[in-house]
Amino acid sequence: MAHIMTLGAAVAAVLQDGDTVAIEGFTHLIPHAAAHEAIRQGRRDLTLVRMTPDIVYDQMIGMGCARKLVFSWGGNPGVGSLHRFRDAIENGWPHRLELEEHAHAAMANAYAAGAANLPFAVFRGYLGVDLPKVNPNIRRVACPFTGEELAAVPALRPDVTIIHALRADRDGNVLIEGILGVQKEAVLAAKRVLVTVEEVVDDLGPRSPNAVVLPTWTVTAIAEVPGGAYPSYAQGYYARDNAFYLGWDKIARDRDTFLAWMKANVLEQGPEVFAAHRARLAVAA
Amino acid sequence: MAHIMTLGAAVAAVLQDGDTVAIEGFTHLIPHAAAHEAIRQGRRDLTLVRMTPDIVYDQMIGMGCARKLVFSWGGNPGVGSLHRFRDAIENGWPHRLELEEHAHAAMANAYAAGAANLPFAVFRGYLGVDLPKVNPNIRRVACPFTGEELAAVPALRPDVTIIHALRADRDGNVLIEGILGVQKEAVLAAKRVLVTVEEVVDDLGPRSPNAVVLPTWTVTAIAEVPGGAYPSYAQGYYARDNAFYLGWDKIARDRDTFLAWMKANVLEQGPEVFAAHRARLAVAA
Amino acid sequence: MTLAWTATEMMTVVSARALRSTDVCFVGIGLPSAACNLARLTHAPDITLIYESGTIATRPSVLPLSIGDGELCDTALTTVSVPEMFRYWLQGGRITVGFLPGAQIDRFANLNTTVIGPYDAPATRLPGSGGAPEIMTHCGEIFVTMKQSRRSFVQKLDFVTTFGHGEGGDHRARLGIRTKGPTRLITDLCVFEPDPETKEMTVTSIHPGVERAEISDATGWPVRFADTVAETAMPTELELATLRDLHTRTRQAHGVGG
Amino acid sequence: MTLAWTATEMMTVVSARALRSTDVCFVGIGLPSAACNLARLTHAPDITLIYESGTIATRPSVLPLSIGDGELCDTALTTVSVPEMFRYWLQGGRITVGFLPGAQIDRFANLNTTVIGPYDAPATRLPGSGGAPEIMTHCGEIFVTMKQSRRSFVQKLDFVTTFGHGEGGDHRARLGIRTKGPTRLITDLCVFEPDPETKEMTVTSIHPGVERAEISDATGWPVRFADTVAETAMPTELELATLRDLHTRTRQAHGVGG
Repeated sequence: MAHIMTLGAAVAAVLQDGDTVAIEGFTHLIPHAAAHEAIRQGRRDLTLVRMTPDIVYDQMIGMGCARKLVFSWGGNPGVGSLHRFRDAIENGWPHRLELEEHAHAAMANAYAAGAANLPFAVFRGYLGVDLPKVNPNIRRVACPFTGEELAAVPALRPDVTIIHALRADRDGNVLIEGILGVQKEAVLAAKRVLVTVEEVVDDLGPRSPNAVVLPTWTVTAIAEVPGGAYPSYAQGYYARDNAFYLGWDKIARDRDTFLAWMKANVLEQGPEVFAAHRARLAVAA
Repeated sequence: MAHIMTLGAAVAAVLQDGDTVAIEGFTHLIPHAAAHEAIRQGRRDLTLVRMTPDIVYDQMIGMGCARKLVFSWGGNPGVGSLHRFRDAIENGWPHRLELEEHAHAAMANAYAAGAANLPFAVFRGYLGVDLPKVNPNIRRVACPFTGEELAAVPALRPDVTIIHALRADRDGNVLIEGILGVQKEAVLAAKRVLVTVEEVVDDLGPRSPNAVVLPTWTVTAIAEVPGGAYPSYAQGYYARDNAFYLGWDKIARDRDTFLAWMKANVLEQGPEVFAAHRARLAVAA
Repeated sequence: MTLAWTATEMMTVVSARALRSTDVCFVGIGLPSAACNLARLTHAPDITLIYESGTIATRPSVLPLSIGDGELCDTALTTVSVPEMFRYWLQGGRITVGFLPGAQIDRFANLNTTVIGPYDAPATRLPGSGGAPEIMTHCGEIFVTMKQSRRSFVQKLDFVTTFGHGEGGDHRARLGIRTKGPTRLITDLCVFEPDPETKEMTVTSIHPGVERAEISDATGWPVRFADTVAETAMPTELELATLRDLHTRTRQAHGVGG
Repeated sequence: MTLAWTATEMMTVVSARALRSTDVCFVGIGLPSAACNLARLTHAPDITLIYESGTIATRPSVLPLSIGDGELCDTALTTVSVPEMFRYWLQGGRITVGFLPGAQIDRFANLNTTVIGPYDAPATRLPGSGGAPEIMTHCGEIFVTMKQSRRSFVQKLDFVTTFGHGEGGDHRARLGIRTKGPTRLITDLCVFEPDPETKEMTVTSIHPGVERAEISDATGWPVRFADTVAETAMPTELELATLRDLHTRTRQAHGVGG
């Protein structure tokens, strides 16, 4: 059963140094507030798992939280480079970053395999490319009927998955709508789960019989953080702040500018700052 | 792009003698009207694929449409035996029926593998049981990372899949809500697809952004058949006729009673009879 | 006032009592469905009921005739596809308790629901596997419910549809199965539980008014009784009233028994 | 009136023209997104646009900045999960055309978006694979769009992120790939198509006002020209007006270019 608590208590409850953590959200519903809290709590030595490391991991990598990164596309979507990610790989700043690199199909299938309690995922892929030469976790498996060889990767089973969702009810059942990404799979693949939500409500309300709902017994902790996905967005609550994504390029390009921004906007702030972003970017529900 | 046509034309367009056909619907949305049309058109030598053969295949088997059955549970749900299915297997009436028998997990995974264009499905299953001794399509495959052995079955790729859905729009996009079964997978795994629907509408209307919709270019033919799932049901349109399921036991137990019932209610009728069942069992939407 | 109950009511009540409010239960149709909903309406209000049709955390007011009745979907937290149900929820290890019946059972609670007689020329063709083989391996534990008779409680199964404790002992572990398997066999006469070492199903509780000889007579293998055998507590007034009320509502809704 | 256009507009228009109303198109952000929506707003009104975020048959009125903007979901027929998108729709063989860019390309249209320099000590770390390797093998055919320069059109890739025609000839078939791979390489100067036999990317159409020497100078391998090379038709007034209108709407909506 999920426990509803403050963001600080929730992050402390689920995330320890050295954990393998998947912070997911595919463009939509990226849990920035939770990642900021992990940075404030000084988590170190994390293995960060995420299809699209994005600004959220650029910040965690730049602040020295990560020992290793498991990923499939490391860019600022629609903008260009992730400078902290690049600086870590190209120059080892703030320290060396170990990589396990995949393609999207592999990561998506690996989360699904984790959710399904399988040891590995099978898919058609990785033909003729160089990634298998640098990633020993890409192997091949033969179809026992046709003999055809297919790609195989280990299932992803994070210690912790952190996502942001639209709403939870007071029992701790969680609703996700809109672009779903791999959040459900990442949650069901994990040992412990933290969900930040736009609001905790008495009842999830009228919805499709097939709505994506995570039952309370699949979630460890829930924290209500209005605007907690900003500068990403929450369908029906607020829009993506595209200008921030563009502006991040300049902030993150320089180490000192980055550190100053993180100090002023993350280290010296709390999760309550996200509500103002939500208010500013609010959309009609 | 789906073509909207009469049920007779639609069945004639997609289904030929000798085809492998999956008629799916897990308790909900079983396309009885389409199966009756296939019986009327005298289809023979079919390989019938379905997790739960149910009344719909009891009728097709008893009428001599089937050469082979691929299935995982052959009973009258909540009632007992399927007598035509049993008579075919136990006594070869009306003729011998070849079996390929699975468990539900295998069939569900095999449809999903077919939809995903994989040659086989991997899952944890079939441990310590006798089915692999009588079904050569159950094999094992080793995880290339852990060495653990898992169950493998070939993907299901029917020539034809037939389902019943709630609504289609005039472009041929199809909406399914409620108990979803394996219909989406069965559709995406097939070469040709027939969907019968309760109604064709101008617009699918307000729905969840994540509603289960089959785009028109995944469907071959659509036929509007109000009540076409009877005695199964259509969520929001009409309820399951539980009394018919109970009554079927008596009808199907005896060959002559069965044949007389099929003559009066299928061979000498058309799809229009289903509308009256819908009216009788209508529920508040 | 007097309490009287049928053998089916007794089995249902005993099954319901074994369920906890924290359980996530994979429900089959018939007696298991009645037992799970009885538990929900009495001592286990927060129990989560899942039917293999994909309905999660459903709260039907009447019992379904099939595992996919509209009532299950209408009252569920959400409904997922059948492939998802088998992959993420059952195989994913999310279910704590499953119920299974059998046409035949042996002393290690292996089950046959496939054929009586040889597979290729059966005397009686039964429905087959359904979800049972994987329900038995993936749920935390399994309750088997069957009425006893020498025809169904047999020395050797005609076909092993579902693997319970296999040949006993550590057979499950040897196959790499980490769940408990059948922890209770609830019959119209008594309750069996697996011997901690041999895993042979052993009588641990006998229903009121039943003699040991009746149990032995209705079992096709030499029955073992535990060192201490309890008498099953009688159904309470509340249990019977709730169960009967549920069946009455069901009969009114369906025109059938449920 | 005079028509004038930018190199990017020319690339976008040429890409759009290659699309048919019956196509199911896997759209990337930037130029591909502009091209697909231009096609939809001109000659291919029924084209189906799919973004890897899971949005199927989407009809954005403005261009998205990311592949997962809310606008894509709001205007889609439906939105599926990312695992489903990669399994049932891309790998399922449901997509007729995909667009891909590259940081480096070779003469067989293999692409590098991973690293410049050695993998373990890159001079420049690029974003990596994303969906590209499987987009390239699963879509019916692929249009590659890149501006030409010797830095990006290279003799040998630093890293093969995405397999185009490999070493040419029947290399795709030898790996068991049944799709066509890159059928067009659309640049700011010209259009390349694979030679039917060797699969080397060969110039088949040159944009108005471009000289052959410019193409050769901007390419890191000896460029092959087809026996008959066409002149690319100029963008029409309608194409340019529609495209610019789309960009204006996008700029107004996002405060950015799109």
